[in-house]
Order: sequence, then structure tokens, then C-alpha cells
Amino acid sequence: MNPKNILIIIRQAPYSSTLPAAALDILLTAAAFEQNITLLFMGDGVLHLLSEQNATSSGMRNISKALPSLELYEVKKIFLEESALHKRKIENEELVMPLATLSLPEIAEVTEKADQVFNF
Amino acid sequence: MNPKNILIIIRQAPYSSTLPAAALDILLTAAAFEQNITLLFMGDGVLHLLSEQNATSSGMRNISKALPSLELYEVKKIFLEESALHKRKIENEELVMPLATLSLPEIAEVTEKADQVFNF
Amino acid sequence: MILHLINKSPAKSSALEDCIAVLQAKKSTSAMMLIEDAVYLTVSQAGNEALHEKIRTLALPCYILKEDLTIRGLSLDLADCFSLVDYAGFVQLSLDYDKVQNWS
Amino acid sequence: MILHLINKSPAKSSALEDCIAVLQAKKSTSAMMLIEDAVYLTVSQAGNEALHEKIRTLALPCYILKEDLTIRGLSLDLADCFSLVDYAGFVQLSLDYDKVQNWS
Amino acid sequence: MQSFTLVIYGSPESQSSSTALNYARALLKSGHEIYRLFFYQDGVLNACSFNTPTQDEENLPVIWQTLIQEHRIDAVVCVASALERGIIDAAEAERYELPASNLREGFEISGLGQLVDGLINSDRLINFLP
Amino acid sequence: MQSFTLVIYGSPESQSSSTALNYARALLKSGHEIYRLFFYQDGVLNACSFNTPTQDEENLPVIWQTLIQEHRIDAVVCVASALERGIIDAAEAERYELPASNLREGFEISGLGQLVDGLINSDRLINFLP
Repeated sequence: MNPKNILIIIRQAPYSSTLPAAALDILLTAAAFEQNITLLFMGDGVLHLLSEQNATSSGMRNISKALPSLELYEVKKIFLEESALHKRKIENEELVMPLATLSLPEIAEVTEKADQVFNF
Repeated sequence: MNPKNILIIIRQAPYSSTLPAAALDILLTAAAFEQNITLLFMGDGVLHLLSEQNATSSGMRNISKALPSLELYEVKKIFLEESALHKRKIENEELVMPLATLSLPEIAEVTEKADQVFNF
Repeated sequence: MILHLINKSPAKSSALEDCIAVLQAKKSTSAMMLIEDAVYLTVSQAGNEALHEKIRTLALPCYILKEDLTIRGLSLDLADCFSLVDYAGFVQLSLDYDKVQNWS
Repeated sequence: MILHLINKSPAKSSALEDCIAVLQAKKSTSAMMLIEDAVYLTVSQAGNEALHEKIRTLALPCYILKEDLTIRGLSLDLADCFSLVDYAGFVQLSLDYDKVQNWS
Repeated sequence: MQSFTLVIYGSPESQSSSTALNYARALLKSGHEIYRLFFYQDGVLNACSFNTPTQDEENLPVIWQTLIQEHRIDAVVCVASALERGIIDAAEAERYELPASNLREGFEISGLGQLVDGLINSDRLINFLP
Repeated sequence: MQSFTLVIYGSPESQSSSTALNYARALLKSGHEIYRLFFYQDGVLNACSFNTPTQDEENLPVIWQTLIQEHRIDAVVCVASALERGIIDAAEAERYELPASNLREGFEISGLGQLVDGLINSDRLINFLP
């Protein structure tokens, strides 16, 4: 059976919800099943990419530390929404890793091509 | 000891949260302890007052049915935010019970006079 | 062809607006399905009416789960940009479209 | 004299706006205390900056819980309408004001 | 006939659990089948056997269980979510030296692989977010 | 020295539980006292004794318990919220014929009257909403 195209979108800000951590766990499991994975950060989801996070006193999982290691899991298609950084006046240098961007029409296209979307 | 002035504000829409039901339970308990209670519906909270609700298939508690019986518990100060109905194009006749309204300056005053506010 | 499933009130989440922004960006034959607190969008109030207008301009179907209007005591007499469906209709729509995508 | 405690992001809740509306309606010596996701208000983006301006006009203190900025990796270099406090400061503020009122 | 995997993320207190339940009933009534129910995140609380609501509220775990047993549905509870939230089966009760299991009969604890398997092997995977 | 009642409405998965915990530590450090902790709504899940997180996450129920026992704090769990969510003490386990209690030691199940008593008899009642 051909691998499925799975698109995982993270739109929620860190610490507001456990869904982004759930998304990461689905991603890692699907990667272990050798599915074809795309990860996209939209809207407030880009705040997960800020490099200075420190979860110690929050009781919640911080996914920013796991992101740079995703390549080890053969997850190479990681994008962020084009305007999301600019809107929040965040510079590329503040991110844990450099990422390619997608415009809204490109996001629409990636979404249409996916077999399944997890949009958290 | 003098009774405390307790203000309970319901601002969340029905079925979006269990907090409005929690507010009602606090109100009934405080009434049993003979505290001085004011109940205020603000913003989307006024939607609890719609008379046609039917919670059967939601799995969540519906507080609208309990409201008309609050007088039995000596809870007589029940208000709604002045502009909340108008903003939602809801007519007085659609409500489970008629209520007096408070303007924002009046709400500010009631809030200041309370010893404790539960704002859900 | 995606069925976009939205379950949050427009007062509490940008889910619907973000979904509309993507639908505006590229012509498609997708649809929106509003459940749970998202059905508060049908209440005629200022912020909602601006969203109704955006949905009209998109000219894509926007389905409302009838049961979620009923339990909230909201009117079933909807603006012309909406269509009512029950749970059986919701299931059928999930199959009519290629996939269901959540917005929360 | 109320300490208004707000814990939701302005993107997810009208809590802060509703609180400001009440504070605008009647002159008081109250204050706002922003914790958890409410600290996302400090990020300089369009919608937030309009709220910063409203807080400046109110001319009431708006405290930000430092720990909640730190765990989110947000800048501690805040706009002039905000003051940083730690948990000890938060406890002291709860006592300095007559009561603490939540907005969620 | 099409097959569905439903993923339930919300606790019995969230409306999303009831929505998933109503959706499950409607799809069975329309002649489709449920390949798997996957309870994830707070959704695992739907599998607790200790709930005894006193109020006039419905006991959602009991309603889920009835549906699962009547239709012999594969109902999987995510192990990581369950352990974090204090839902344990007999094996884990023994392993962690806890006095009893509180996993309701009809539910089974397993890994996220079962969600991905559902995605691969059923016609539709529907997420019910809280 | 002032006395506080803290009401915790959020589960261990919600940041509000950690916020309440940090606040509790800070007030004790400042020389004030906790009249009562009241666990309400999903907050009762902080009193579960079956949690065994496998990840690198903190076990919040254990951290609450440590604070409660070290400072001999009165920690009350709302009975209605607890029964709805499957948190039971030994008496309820017997009453409902369930195999064991899953209420963590240090916590006690009681009614909402304890919240109102906290409101009346302490200097400040602070709500930690999820």
C-alpha cells in the first residue's frame, strides 16, 4: 500500500492547549509507519518556533525542543505560513530552526493534496 | 458574621463550557449559607436565557430550566447587561423570565460593592 | 474537495476566519460544516453578519448542524448563506467530500 | 479597587476587551493582571497594539506575570503600558487590592 | 458501505464527546461501519469505569460502552494519554502496584499506532476536537 | 499574615493547575497561609492517585500532594465534580461497589459548602480558571 500524505497543521499557541503536543506524537507515530508527512505552522502556531522557551514551571510539554530533531525521523517537509512571522514582528533569527514559507494559495494546494489533515 | 455580598457573572455561552453550571452550583450553595447574592448575565451569557433550549443530546447540563426557580432560594437580584440582548437581536419575549438590566457603569458599581466576584 | 469542520464560536476562535482566508486564496469546490459552538455564527449580530457576507462572497456551501441549533434554543430560520443538516446529513457530507479537515 | 485577573489570549477570548469596557464605564483605581495565555497581548501585532492604546488611555496599571512570558519565549522588553511582576508580586497585588476578579 | 475511524479528543464534560457519539450512531444507522474508535488526550476519560454522576446528567462512559458492546466496536484508548490521566488497565495496575483497574469493560489500551492504522485502513478518519 | 482559599478548576493538563501551584508556593514563601485548597470541576483530576505519566512531564498530582502534606494544608475535592469524573474515596468505592479508591492521600472529598466556608472565613478567595 502506498504511504498516505498526511498534513499536520499547528495553529494553537504554546501552553494554551495540549493539542500541539498531540500533533507531534501523531507525527512521530505516522513517521514510524513510513507515511509521507508535511508539517505546517500557521497563525499563533509559529510561536512554538521561538527559541527561548523554557517550560519548567508550566506543567505542560514544550515541543520547540523536539523540532530540530524531526529530520532524524525523515520529516523534511516543514513549513510556516508566510505572513505569520511578519504579523507578529518576529525575525527569522529568533526561531529554533530556519523554515521555508508557504503562501495561502500554496497552503490551499498542500491541503487539497493531503489524504488526511490534522489541524490543531 | 454579616453575610458576604457575592456577585456571580455568567459570560460564557451555553454548552461551550461547564463553568456556567459551576456558577449555578456555587450560587445555590452560597444561598443555602444565607449569603447575599447577585446574579448577572453579560455578553454571550444572555444566551442561557433563551427559552427554547433542549439539552437532550448534548451530554451537558442546561441551566435555563433552573433559573425561574431561583426565587425559591431567595435569589432575587438577577440582572442582565443592558446591551447584550439588543446586540444579538434577541427580544425580551424569547427569554425564560423577564429581567432588569444594568448599564456598564452600574455593572462597574455592583462589581465594586461585591465582597467576592465569580465571573465565569 | 474538503469538508471544513468548525466547532468554535467566532467569538472564541479565529477558526472560521482562518478557514475562509484559505478558501479565498484558491478556487475550490470545498464546503464548511459548522457544529457545536460554531453554530452561534447564525445569530444576527454585527460581527457575525460581516462573516455571513464573506461566506456569500465565497459562494461555497456552509452547513449548520440542526441539533446544535436546537439544544441552544437558536432559530432554525437561517440567513441564505446557510443550509441545515442533521447528523445523517453530516455523515453523508463526510463521504461526499474527499476528507474532513478540522478547524478548532 | 479590584485586581482584574485575565488568563486568555486576546485572540481566543473577549475577556480583556470586556474588562476594559467595564473599566472605561466608571472611573476607578483598579488594575489588570495578565497571566497564562493573556501575556500574548505583549506581542507587537496589529490587534494587540490597538489594545495597548486602550490600556494607555485607561491609565490603570496592567501587570504581566514574568514567568508566563519566560516559558513562552516572549520578550521581557515590554511596551510602556505594562509592568512585570513575579509570583511574589502577584500574591502581594492580590492583597493590595480589595478582591481579585477573573475574566476568562 | 464505508468504514470510519473516529478520534475522540474531549472528556465526557466536553460537548465534543457527545457529538462523536451522535455521529457514530448516525453512521451506523446509515449502514456504514466503524473500523475503530480511538480515544486520545482527555478523550481517554470516556473510558473510566469509576464515574458515578449524581446529578441528572448522562453518564457518557456508560453510553459509549453500550454502543461499543452492542455493535462489537474496536475501542482503543491511547496508552500515553491514559497513564497521564490515571486511566489504567489490569496489567498497568499490577505494574505500577495500584489497587485496581479503572478501565471500563469494552475499551482496550494501546498505542498511537492504532490511530495511524485506522487512518491507513479505513475510508474516513474524523477528528472530534474539544 | 493573611489567609487564602484557592479554587482550582483546571485538570493537571491545563496550565491553570500549575499557575495555582506556583501561586500557592509564593504565598507560603511570603509568610501567608492557605486556609483551604478547593478542587472543583476538572480540577478534581489533580487528586487522582492512578496517574503514572510516562513522558518527561511532571506528575502534578504528586507535586500537589507533596505541597499539601509538607504544609498540612486542608485540600478538599468537590464531591459532585469528583463522582462525575470518576474520582472516588474509599467510602464511595464501597457504596458504588467499585474495586478501589483512586483519591490520592492528602486530599479529602467534601461538598461545595467548603468553598463557601473558605470564602467566608479566609481573607482572599482566588479562582484559577482553566
